[in-house]
Amino acid sequence: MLQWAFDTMLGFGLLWLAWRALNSSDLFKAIVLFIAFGLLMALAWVRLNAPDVALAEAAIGAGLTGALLLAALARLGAMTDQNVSGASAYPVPSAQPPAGSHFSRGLLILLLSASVAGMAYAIWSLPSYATGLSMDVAAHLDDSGVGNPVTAVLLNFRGYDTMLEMMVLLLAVLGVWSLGGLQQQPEKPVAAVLETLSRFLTPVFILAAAYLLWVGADAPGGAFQAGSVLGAAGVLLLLSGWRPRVRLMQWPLRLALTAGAGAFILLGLLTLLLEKQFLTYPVAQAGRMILLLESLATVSIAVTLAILFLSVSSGHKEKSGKGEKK
Amino acid sequence: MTNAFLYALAGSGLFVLGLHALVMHAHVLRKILAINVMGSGVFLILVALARRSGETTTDPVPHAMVITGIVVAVSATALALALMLKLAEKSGQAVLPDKHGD
Amino acid sequence: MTAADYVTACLFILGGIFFFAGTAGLLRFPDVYTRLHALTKADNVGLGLIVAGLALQAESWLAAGKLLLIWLLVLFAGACVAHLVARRALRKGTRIWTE
Amino acid sequence: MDGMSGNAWLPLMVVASALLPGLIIFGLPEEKVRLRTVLNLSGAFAKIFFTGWMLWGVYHGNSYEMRMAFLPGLDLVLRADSLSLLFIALSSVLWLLTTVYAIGYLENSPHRSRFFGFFSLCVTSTSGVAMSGNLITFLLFYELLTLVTYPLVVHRGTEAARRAGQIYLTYTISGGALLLLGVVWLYAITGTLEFSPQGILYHLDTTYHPALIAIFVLLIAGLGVKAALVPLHGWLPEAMVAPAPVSALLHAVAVVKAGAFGIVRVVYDIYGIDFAAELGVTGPLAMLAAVTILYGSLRALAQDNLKRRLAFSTVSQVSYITLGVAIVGPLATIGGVVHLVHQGLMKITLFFCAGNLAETLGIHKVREMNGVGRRMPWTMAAFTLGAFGMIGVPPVAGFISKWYLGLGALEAGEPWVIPVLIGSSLLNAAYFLPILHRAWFRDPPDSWPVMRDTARDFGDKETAWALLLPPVITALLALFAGLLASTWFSPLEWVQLIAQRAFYH
Repeated sequence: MLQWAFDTMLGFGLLWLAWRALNSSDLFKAIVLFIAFGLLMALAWVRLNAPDVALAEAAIGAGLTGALLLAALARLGAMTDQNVSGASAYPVPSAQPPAGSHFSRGLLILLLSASVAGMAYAIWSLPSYATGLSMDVAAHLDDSGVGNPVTAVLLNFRGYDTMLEMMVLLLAVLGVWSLGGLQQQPEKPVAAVLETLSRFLTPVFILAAAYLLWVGADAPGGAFQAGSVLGAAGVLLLLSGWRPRVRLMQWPLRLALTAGAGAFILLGLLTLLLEKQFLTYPVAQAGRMILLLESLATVSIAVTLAILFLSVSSGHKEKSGKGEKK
Repeated sequence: MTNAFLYALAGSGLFVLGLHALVMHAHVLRKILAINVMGSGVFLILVALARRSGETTTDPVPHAMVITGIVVAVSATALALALMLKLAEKSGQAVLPDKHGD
Repeated sequence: MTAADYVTACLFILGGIFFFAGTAGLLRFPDVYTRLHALTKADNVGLGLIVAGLALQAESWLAAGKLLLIWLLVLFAGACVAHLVARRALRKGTRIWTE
Repeated sequence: MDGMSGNAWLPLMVVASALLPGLIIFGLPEEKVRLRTVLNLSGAFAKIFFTGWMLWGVYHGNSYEMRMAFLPGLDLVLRADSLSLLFIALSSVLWLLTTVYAIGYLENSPHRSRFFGFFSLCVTSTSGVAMSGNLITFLLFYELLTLVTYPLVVHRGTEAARRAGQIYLTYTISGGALLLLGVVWLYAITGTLEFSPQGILYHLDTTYHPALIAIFVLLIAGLGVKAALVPLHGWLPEAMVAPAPVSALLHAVAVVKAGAFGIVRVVYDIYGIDFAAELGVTGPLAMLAAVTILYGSLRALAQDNLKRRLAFSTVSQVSYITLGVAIVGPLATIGGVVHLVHQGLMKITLFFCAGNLAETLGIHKVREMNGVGRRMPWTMAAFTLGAFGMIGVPPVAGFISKWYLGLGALEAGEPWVIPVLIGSSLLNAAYFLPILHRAWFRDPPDSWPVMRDTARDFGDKETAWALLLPPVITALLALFAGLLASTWFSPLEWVQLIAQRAFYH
């Protein structure tokens, strides 16, 4: 009974926060509400017995996405000549839906209600008990080289999905760079407290990431969670004014970005030669291969996320040129 | 049906809320938020349905899909934000034109 | 229920009161500085009590240590962030509520 | 990848022969013209080589199949059967010619690495569409095709190009969503999506029939967008703002063909022609195709812009394929499927020629074409052959298609098709003959509209050889496909093989 009450409250809380985030008149407020929404999502994952997802969501949905959105908002404010001083500096004139006849708006509401009803019906009509693929996964778990079924799916059974995911991350970086590239900014001094905080927290983050990566084999955790935590550490460092050395921004950076996808491809080709199957590991070596892949993937994910943040928050080359001359 | 049904229902609600905002708002940042909310709704439905295989043995495949989905969503968001900033830089505002001059 | 369970329940209720009071303060206090006060109370003491209650239920010393570590991290991060928020507010010229 | 025997590699090689050069070209700097040309041409020749190899093999009864686990119970399958080879052969020959043409057309213009990169990806996805062994593989490549043609449509980056691109995406993505819905629904009912000669549905209980009809509507609506069935054709005339090689690609090699080919697959290999007739879905499809044929021709009549007129002509001509498929009978099948090749050859000729006129003389409108036959005789000769083919003048290829369609309609007891064919041919004549009359029999103006355009100056030369050669070759191919239709290596002969396998299993 208590559980029902809690779940109902959480469900409504999610819907309410989403509604407020999407419709509040102030963009800053909208983003803050969206971050709160991410935190509640993490709670929902725990309730749904998905601790692996909860870990990823906590690091990304609540942390990284919020940092990205706020950084972009700050630059947007500077760019569109809006006053950036106050929290309510981003009133959106078109926060209210743009002009549209009552008829078309009514039609939209009708269609959307119909689709909610349709989805609810579809969900309701599904059998309340279905094993899905869990039996298949359980049956082959012993051969996978790891004990955590989610890790087994990610790195072994559906390895090539994960490989493609790594390529998507790489494409995102390429896309962001092709919109203006990454500029080299000088380190800038920030508050001593923030610096101390980041100095103290970064090792903790690294330790936590290594721990997540290691336990990922048998317990909730793994490359994506570890990469997200490490990426969050990178964002914190960047926020506290740290900038990587120019030397590191060339090929070491590119190597780190491509390590994950590259490792998948190379290992895939290797297994194609050895086992005649793409990304099918020999059972005896599976554990070691997965650990290797996960480590490189962690590095790639972390660097990708941090670089995405740096690119979104620091702007394009033309602008930086001006900044450096000052 | 168990509590998971509640979450699946909330997920479909989130999807539609996001879709509504995506259609109604002209500001790109809000559209990006809307797409993220839609994504969360889809993830919620997926994981809630994975819950059906019992208390102890949840289906790990949707979990794996959602984890990668979350990471891909954040990088897509970054790309969308970069596009938005480019748009703002070129046009002075981060708003999509209402009508595409017919 | 054992004695430890009762103690845990008491600690949870106490922690809950702190969280409730902190939330009420966050919503009702007049300016950013007083709100920070309310927030940090909930974070520090409320979470501390909850962690203490959970530690009593922990299976091993290691698990209890992890819980303690989480509390210390939150204490540290909370203090720093509260400081940063307050400093930014001061710099921006947000006036302190004096009524 | 199970069953990776020697035969399995060939379909993969055909796809890779376009994919690899494309990926490398993306990374090439703009000024590496020669390396890019070498990559493009070697990819095109490699593809023709592998296709020829498979043609030879399939003719002698071999089979080529590559299977890769995708989802439990659902594989990614690339398979070369006689139908897919027809499409592959068409696209690889036309790819080579279009590549030569594009190299000439885009000389010294910006963003060529981007252009040729996406160009190759476009051909990659077309090969995938052609060789898909089941509906899910087809769907993947079909959607990939949408995504990689968009950058080509907006290649010029002008306001008009962007608008056309937006319309193109709106249409194709919506169509893709419908197709996806249909495919998922179908999979939920049947549990398989494998293409097979009698279809995969004939054993289903009659209670499923309403659902199957609904799925058929969804699938045809999804495929009909690319196949430009009325009223889903709106993107095609807009997309003519793209450079001429892209138009050729859209109209003859890849996009429109992928839609028509998908309809062929759905009717024959998913529903099975007999089962589709039993469901009663072929009749309405034939009607829709007939309406499209007449509507496209009527709209073409009213266009002054040459490429726009050709675009509406495509709307009309592609539906001959659908019409042939929807009339139940081996002869109509032959007429429809062989038109896949014939229309491709004729329409690509016309678009190449239109591109030549625009590039060399700055001519975009029909009324500017007075006397152009004297200035550019070879181009206009090719154009004339293509136009005659479209009208159905024997012995050009178009005549063969129309002949078999008419015979097939009579055989199937659908005589109403004959007036449609005659009416359409009259309309074809009505919008092509005035162009020919202007080009050959009117006096040329004092000056060509070159000056107010970006067209290059070729002096007294007709045009660059890279621009002239492709249309002349395709026009001759269209002529020979009709003239030598009864020889063993003609498209018609191959299509008869396909029809035989579909009807007399």
